[in-house]
Amino acid sequence: MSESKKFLYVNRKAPYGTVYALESLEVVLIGAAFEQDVQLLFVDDGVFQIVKGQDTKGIEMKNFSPTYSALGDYEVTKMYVSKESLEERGLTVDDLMPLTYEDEDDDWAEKDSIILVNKDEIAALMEEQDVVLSF
Amino acid sequence: MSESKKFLYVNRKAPYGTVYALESLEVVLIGAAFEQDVQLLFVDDGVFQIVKGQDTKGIEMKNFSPTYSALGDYEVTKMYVSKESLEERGLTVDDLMPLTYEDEDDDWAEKDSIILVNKDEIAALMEEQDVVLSF
Amino acid sequence: MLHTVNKSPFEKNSLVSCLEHAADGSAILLIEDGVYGALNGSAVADKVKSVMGKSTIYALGPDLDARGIADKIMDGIKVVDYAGFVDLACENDKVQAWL
Amino acid sequence: MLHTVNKSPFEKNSLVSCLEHAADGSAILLIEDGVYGALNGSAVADKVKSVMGKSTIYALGPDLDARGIADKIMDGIKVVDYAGFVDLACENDKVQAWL
Amino acid sequence: MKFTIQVNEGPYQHQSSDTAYQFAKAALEKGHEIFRVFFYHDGVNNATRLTTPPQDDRNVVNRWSELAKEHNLDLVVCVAAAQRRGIADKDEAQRNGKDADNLADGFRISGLGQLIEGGIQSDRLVVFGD
Amino acid sequence: MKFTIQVNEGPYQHQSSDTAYQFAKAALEKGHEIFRVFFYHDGVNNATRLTTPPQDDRNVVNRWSELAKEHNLDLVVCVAAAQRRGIADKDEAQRNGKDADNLADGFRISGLGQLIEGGIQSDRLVVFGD
Repeated sequence: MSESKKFLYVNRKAPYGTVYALESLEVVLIGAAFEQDVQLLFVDDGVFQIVKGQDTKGIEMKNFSPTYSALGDYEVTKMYVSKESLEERGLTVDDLMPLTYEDEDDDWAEKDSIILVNKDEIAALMEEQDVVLSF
Repeated sequence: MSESKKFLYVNRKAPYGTVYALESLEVVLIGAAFEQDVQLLFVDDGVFQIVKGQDTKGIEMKNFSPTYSALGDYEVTKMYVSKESLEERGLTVDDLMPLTYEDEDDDWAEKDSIILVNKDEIAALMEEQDVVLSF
Repeated sequence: MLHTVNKSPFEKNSLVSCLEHAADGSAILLIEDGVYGALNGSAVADKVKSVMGKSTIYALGPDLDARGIADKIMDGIKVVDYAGFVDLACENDKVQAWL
Repeated sequence: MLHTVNKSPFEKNSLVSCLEHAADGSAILLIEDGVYGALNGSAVADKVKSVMGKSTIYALGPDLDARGIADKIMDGIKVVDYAGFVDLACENDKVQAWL
Repeated sequence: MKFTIQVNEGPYQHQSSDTAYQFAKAALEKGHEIFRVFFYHDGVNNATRLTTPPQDDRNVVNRWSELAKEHNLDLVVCVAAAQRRGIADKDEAQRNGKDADNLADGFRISGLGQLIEGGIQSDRLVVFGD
Repeated sequence: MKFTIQVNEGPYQHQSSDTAYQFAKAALEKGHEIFRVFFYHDGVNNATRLTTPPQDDRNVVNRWSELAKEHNLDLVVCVAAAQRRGIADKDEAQRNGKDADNLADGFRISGLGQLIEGGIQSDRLVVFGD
């Protein structure tokens, strides 16, 4: 077994309609303590998880979207987002929450966590992994 | 309340992958005792429920498809099947189980329970109902 | 009659099937993840628009708000709350859920 | 790598998304209701055929049999049993489930 | 107007039970009658008293129990679906040789006929599921 | 080869648990090792001993318990998911003030870290869900 494995969390489902987005996030948070190389991919309806302006008061469910902004503090700094999935849904990156992290190797400069990727880049990203968790 | 209501069971899901087809059939069987005017609609993946030649030994689940053939004995004699749904799936009516009933008003002649319908006919069928149960 | 659709049209076929099978004069209510069908400029928007002449499309406001898309929906879609959902279920003679 | 798809392509987008995102040389295994993606002459058959050159498509035999479609599948799809599923999971360096 | 509400999915995994609850509450607030709420398929999992959701989340099971108490609602759990999924009251547990039961307050276990009766007796049947 | 298997759906409603079981059985028959089976989301509902399926149907819960006994499998139920859905062993029931518990033989309740550990320690993680 290698010291550190590459973990990819593949998020393909919308939030609130089903619990997968929330419970996937719980795995990411716990997993961060294991010091693996962690990446998140938002593809298909998964891109809806990080749309800004979520307000769940009316459905009486917990709004867990602020947690994505906190992932940088857990050293989860690579959030891949499918370009094609955004386009198909009439969204642009401006509709997403700004997700950033402070780069300790670069004098704590604030950097973007979101990386837009197309289909071929997603295919390559998946091939690079050791473990893929699908939600 | 009227003496008898028109009930439509809308079956839109494939069998075995989820339990809805089986548990929908259980409602139909129980419902038959209530002497309402009962009709079944198979549309979208629901048409897969009545494909012939199902053999579930390998997945160790109960093969409930023979029950559809018995529905005629419960006076469930109207099984509407979407033409477009069959076509989209590369199926024809010959791929379906023969579903028949004996018509007591016609000297117990054996008659087809399956009625092929197109989209507009399905729209009209739904509008005729008093109660729609969706599975 | 009232049709309800609760799944994203990008994930499941239920909205498209509903649009194809709803009779003229139907009311179609988007709830839960179904409200994504109300998004402006999406790949299914034209399909939704094409039935607006014959059917009325509603979306559940609390579900739009939860998903942050209340200000991103197409013109012509009527937003209702849970009380409005109840009213729709009363005004129409039956309800068909596209699950 | 091995991709598994367990939903009908007529109900859900997971097969299409898998086909679009699988790298050349991938193995794609259809299981549960996913085996309907193997149907010959269906509306998605051409999409499945179009990746056959670069990826290998498998279908789980027990699921084909359960659904009565073992004799209705496209040429070029390889049928495996549960033991074959295990072999595929071993031969490929990781498994991605398109849920 | 008289409603029967059918719930096909359990708590938390799908929003169905939440939406059904909000619909029921809104209908009652408008003065409508709820003839019955029928829990079918995984919906029977709404009826376990053993859930302990996080403190900052809604309690789906208790919410149903409280609504039932307040408005004298008839919450019916399908017996066949409940047996498959492990929902049992004292009688069911005893009959099936189980050493524990888990049915929550305000729910009762009965047959599918109760759903059909709901369809017949009510002005509207509204179904919530996956 | 060493596998970890993740199960995301409960018994009967979805085929996931069936397929996961058949996969596990086939892997063991081929001499592979199963490091862990992790039950997450509604998958925790596979771990209730209160199910009574029809006599002519398979018993999903007992099948897992028996496979675990025969092969000394580690069947882990996610505690957070279990609390939301009402799956509890004696300790959990006591801690949460419940008067009953329902965990089946051969399962144990633990944290999400067990899933991550499964991913790290195993050669392959295979996920079954909806």
